[in-house]
Amino acid sequence: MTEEQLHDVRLTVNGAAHQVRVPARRLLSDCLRHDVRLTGTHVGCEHGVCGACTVLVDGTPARSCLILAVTADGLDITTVEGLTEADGSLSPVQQAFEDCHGLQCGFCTPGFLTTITAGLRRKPDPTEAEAREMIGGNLCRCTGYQNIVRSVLRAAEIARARGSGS
Amino acid sequence: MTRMFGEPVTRVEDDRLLRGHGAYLDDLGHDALACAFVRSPHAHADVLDVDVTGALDVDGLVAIYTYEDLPGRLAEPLPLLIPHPALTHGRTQYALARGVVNHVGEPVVMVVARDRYLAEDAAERIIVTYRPLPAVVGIPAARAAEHLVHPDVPGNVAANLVQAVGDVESALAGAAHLLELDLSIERSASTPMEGRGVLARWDPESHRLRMWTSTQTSTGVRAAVAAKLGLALVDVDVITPDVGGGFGVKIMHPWPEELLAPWAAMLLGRPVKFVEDRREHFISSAHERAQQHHVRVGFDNDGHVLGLDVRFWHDHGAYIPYGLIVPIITSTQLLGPYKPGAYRVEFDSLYTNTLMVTPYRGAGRPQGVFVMERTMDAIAAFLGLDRALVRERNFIRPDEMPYDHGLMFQDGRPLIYDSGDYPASLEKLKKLVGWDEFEHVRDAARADGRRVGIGLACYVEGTGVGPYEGGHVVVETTGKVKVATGLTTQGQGHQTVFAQIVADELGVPMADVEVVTGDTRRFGYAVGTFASRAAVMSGSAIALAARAARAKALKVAAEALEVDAGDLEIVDGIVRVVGSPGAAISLGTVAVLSNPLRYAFDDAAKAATQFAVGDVSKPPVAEDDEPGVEGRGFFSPMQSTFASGMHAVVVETDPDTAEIKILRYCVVHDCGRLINPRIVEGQIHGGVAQGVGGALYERMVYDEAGQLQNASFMDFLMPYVSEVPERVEIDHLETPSPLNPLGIKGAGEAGVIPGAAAIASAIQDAEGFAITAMPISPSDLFELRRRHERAARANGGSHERSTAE
Amino acid sequence: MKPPPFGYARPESVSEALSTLASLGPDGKVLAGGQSLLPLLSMRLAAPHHLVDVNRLAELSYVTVDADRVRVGALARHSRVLADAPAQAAQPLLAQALRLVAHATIRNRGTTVGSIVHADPSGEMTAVLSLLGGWVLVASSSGRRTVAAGEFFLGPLESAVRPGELAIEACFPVLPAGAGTAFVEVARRHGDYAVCGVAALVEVDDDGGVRTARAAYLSVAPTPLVLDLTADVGASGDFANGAASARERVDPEADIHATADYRRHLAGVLTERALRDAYRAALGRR
Amino acid sequence: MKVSGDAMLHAPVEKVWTALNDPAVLVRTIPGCERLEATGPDSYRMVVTAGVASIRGTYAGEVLLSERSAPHSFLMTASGAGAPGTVSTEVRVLLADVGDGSTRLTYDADAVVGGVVAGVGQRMLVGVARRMAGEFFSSVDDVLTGAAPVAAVAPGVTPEPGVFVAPPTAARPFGGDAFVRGALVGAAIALAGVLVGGLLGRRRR
Repeated sequence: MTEEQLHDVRLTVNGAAHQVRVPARRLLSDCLRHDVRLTGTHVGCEHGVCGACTVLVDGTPARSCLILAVTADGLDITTVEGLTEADGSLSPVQQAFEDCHGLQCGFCTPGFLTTITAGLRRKPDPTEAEAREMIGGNLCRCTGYQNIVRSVLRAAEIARARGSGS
Repeated sequence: MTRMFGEPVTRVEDDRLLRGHGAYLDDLGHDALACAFVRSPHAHADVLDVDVTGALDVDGLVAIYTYEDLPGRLAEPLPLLIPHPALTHGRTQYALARGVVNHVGEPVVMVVARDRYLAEDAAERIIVTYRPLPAVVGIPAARAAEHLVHPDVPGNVAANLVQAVGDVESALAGAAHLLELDLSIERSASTPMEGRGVLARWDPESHRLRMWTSTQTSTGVRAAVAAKLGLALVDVDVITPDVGGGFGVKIMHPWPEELLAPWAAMLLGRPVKFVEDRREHFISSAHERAQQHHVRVGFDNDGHVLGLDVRFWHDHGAYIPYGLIVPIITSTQLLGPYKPGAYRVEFDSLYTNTLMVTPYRGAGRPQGVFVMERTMDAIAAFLGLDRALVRERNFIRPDEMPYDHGLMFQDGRPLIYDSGDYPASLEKLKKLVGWDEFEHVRDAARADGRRVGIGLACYVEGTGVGPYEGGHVVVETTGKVKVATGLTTQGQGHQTVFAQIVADELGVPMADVEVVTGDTRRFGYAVGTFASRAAVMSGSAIALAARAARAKALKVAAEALEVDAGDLEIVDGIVRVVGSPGAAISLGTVAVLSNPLRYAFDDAAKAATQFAVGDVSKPPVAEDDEPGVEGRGFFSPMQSTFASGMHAVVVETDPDTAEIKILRYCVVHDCGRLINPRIVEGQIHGGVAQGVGGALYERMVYDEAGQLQNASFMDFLMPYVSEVPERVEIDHLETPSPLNPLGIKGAGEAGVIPGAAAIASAIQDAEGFAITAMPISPSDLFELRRRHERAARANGGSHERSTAE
Repeated sequence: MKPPPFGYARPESVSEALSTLASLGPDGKVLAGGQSLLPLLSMRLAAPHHLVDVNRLAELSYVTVDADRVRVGALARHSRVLADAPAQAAQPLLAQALRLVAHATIRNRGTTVGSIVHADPSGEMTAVLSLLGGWVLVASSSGRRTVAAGEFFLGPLESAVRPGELAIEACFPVLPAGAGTAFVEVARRHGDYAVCGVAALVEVDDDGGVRTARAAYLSVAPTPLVLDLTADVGASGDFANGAASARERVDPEADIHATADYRRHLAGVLTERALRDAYRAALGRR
Repeated sequence: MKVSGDAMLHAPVEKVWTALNDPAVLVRTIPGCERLEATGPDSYRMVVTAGVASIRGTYAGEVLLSERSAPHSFLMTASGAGAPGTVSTEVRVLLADVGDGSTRLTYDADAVVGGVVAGVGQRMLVGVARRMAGEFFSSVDDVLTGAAPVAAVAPGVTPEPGVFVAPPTAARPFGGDAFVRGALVGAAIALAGVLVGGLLGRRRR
């Protein structure tokens, strides 16, 4: 079999420009993990059901296992590594997960963090039901979700507190 | 200094994981070659031919291996980890299929290539010719034994085991009432979010193998790899990286890939990695739960059980590498908090052409609890008694502890409950859920056309099984405390709870304690993380190790300060004389002093120079002493410690669509003293969710040919947030265990154990007919309704009454 | 689970896309949102010679409301359609159905036209197009053609789009005054393919009598099934009778999640619920 | 996987029998069938390209015949394998004269589908296989009613005896995607079984 044709792909990941040469079939999840070497994005099923690989594409949650890297050429990607505050401290969502014991093994967590980060931008003050809807497409095998729902609500609190500079 | 033990402190693991800086298996070894496997598409077939020619021109292909390539002990069947006298026909698989495949997904050919994409390209081009053989699927087919899974295993029976206390036949004969029940549970599986994976690096210069594997037992993998690849144990390091969940499936070892990847790495002189994908996990790892039971129970007019006879059949799949652990647990733990009178249990462990069975969180207990609790409900229904009352009447009383059942437990030791207060738990649960008032709730709901029901289930769980775990604590000259234990961690927060223990025992700030688990370079003697044993076993061992380190620190400090060690205390990492805070010395300095060779190269070393230590009449290191402030401890209890709990659940079933909704889920839980309530409750939340999954959503669906029809997250219905109870209401009871220095019991599995039993009880209460098989789907419930309506019509329209009323 | 190799083209305009598809013929496969195609690629169930990635065709990401129709371009993501207030006002069934399509994260990438072309008999939007009598505009290098919903779904996962063609837009008639819609389904888990689903369209006259009652069904037939229940429901609105008729007329298959009888039963239960909801909505729109 | 159904063919049962016995008809009408080859007295091999537009995939299928009672029934055992999965199936086919010069063909297939498609395709397989059958029988009926010419051997192709090759255009593009690739082979192989059986019946006459 002849060498596969490679494509130049330019990605902005967490604000930094990256250029990689990948075959057309390279999944964005693999590209981020193994080419860009940001392994915080995890792969749990590779058929779009579990949500562990969720990243923000131009600010919107998307399954990185259901996007080809070549399709993402020129797009702005945010992974879990890009969620922390400018000063390196945990973001409200990350802090809330620590406060509320919202993670156990931590494998599904990056997908929840990215999803909730975008969700709270659209709905900064969610009800408990809205918090559930927000994480409704992500699987977690450890926590039973109860503390993740609490984390969503807690994150909204923290964000409000930080916003008001208190 | 506040005591850490018992505090709901946040986890030290979290910051790293929340930043995406965890290091899971596939986050390592970017330079490694990738493996893919050609796996059997047939449940049972002879392998006639393997034609690899089509794969040879795949760019990036490095190697293709079949059984014929396997050398020495690698060509032997994989180990049978836990033999048992009753396991007369144990069979295990080969690392790569040898002439025959016994389940869909069994590995036949191994492909190594530059990356996983190319490895799959090559695997897809390899043509394996099979001659299909009749497949044995499901317990009835296995029992009928029309066909055999292994030609040399008559009746497909790997093992038959009987245990009995008292004369059950005469007890049943003498009982006022006798009931018979048939009860069954279907297959589910651990399905952690991260599958299995292994990375191996061979260093020919130092002749050492270093491997990372997503396992629940790095020491077990190490021993297996050394033995199978003919290496000295000291030349093999096995490191457990961050593990994305285990739930039992990763205690099984060695997996074929855990031997083949390091073998290939040694052959090829390049790092080799295998990362299991989701489909492989469904068809190539392990399942659990499938059992069918026939119960005969005799009882008196008050509902006291006088005799209990349980016959059951365990589907352990195509191979039985993990022995009889699961059915033995069912046969012993189904007794729960009850005194069964005379008891006899017999099981057959049966081969089928399906994926093998190894323990999944709960390990046989959910089945056993389902059997016992359904039986209790049946007795209550028969006598028209309250379900809680019947249970209460059969409880072992607190004053009967320790209670000896006269049976042998999974660890081969007597089944003796160490402590517990079941009546108190039941009282708490009834109060929490409002048991006595529920009748009105149910009637009110029925009045406006809604169907609600309540159910409960009790369990006792043997936790902290032996044989041992160990811990090592060393105080560095910086004053930092480094702790190691051999067992592994998969999200239970061990780094946190073990640090809590050490902080208290040693008298140092928790922030100064760092815990490492599952790294054979740091601690070589360990069993593994399963059976809710980590906190009990390693927690206790680490406490002992910390106490030893503390004693050593006090001894050195006493010499330095010229006081009696008994007058010293350690607070916030400072050793000081009680009452005279002036006379003090930091632990770091003590660490320097403990080593005659004071190469500490730091301030602690300077500080140490002001102290004179050592008796000039003795050698610098006395015969009975050793350098350093270190402690090693091993904990090896006589027996398991028995945690317990009770769940109550309220469900609503839709009269039209037969959808089942959980309205309330209440838990009373007793795992002895709590090290970290936040983490214990997290374990319960997760366990309950898995219990709900196992009761209402998850099942492995095989067709009659042995094809797994739902080998994806699209059709294997792991619950999302929308399927689990919105709130698990928890109350704790703490009856300390007398068996370990911390008074703790295991908590890891508890949450999942009574789920199916409690939910079945509640559905039966709502629907008014017996629920004897779990899991149950809306479609199943719809078909049950129709069957009972037909039966009711047949009985001249007399409406079938709830066996729960 | 990694995709097999394939050729790749990413046209910047519709005309470029059409000429690329024309040159590839049967070897070309359109990639839009990819939320159905990517899993099939990763499982190696689909192995196209060549993917034509239309994600750069911004000109097709529109959702526009004309006098008589809502036009959804090939690159309009489900979430975009769901959030479009004018479209929702013009044809409420769109949002009623889209809310049930998978989960929000999937809807962020998946396209409405793509899911229609995928022709999954469990896909909500296939039922919507069929119930409303919508149509799909299909283009190729040799011209454009319009395919009515009735002719569009040929079989499970089989639509009328031919090699070399690109579905340009889906058109949904706007909801007339005096008409109401509803979409109800039962899925094992929230966001799963429905075990059974029903979309209903009811038209009433000025005094609240039922003029027409129609329903479309998910997961009970190889293609979206549309039933005219007007006669069964009657002017008086006997929705229970409509449900009974639906139960008679569907012929579902069993699968691992549901028996055929349960699906048939659900078809009845959900028909009645959907018709009542649609009727209520229609009364409000007189 | 159980797939059963029937089809009305607009010709008398003997004519249907004969048509079904004509490999030139079969190779043309079996969806995706490219090549039909006798490999022994009771065994045949066929090559099916799952004719899904844009989806490659060629499958080797083998067929065994039993319980023939011409011109009314066969039992066929067929198997096939391709990248997405394997299929083995038993198909019983009955031909019945319904009087008005037409024939009702009833088929009853019990197929075991293995491989990836078995684990993820369950929702779709039966429907796709049915659709396949319909596709096939309408092609046969077209031939019977003269709506389509019986295929000549493809121009430029000179196969050895007992080998029948479809003209390049024969395998009609079969829309759809995905599971079809696996399911097609299931249905096609199953049906192939039926048909090759007919072929054998004729050569014995």
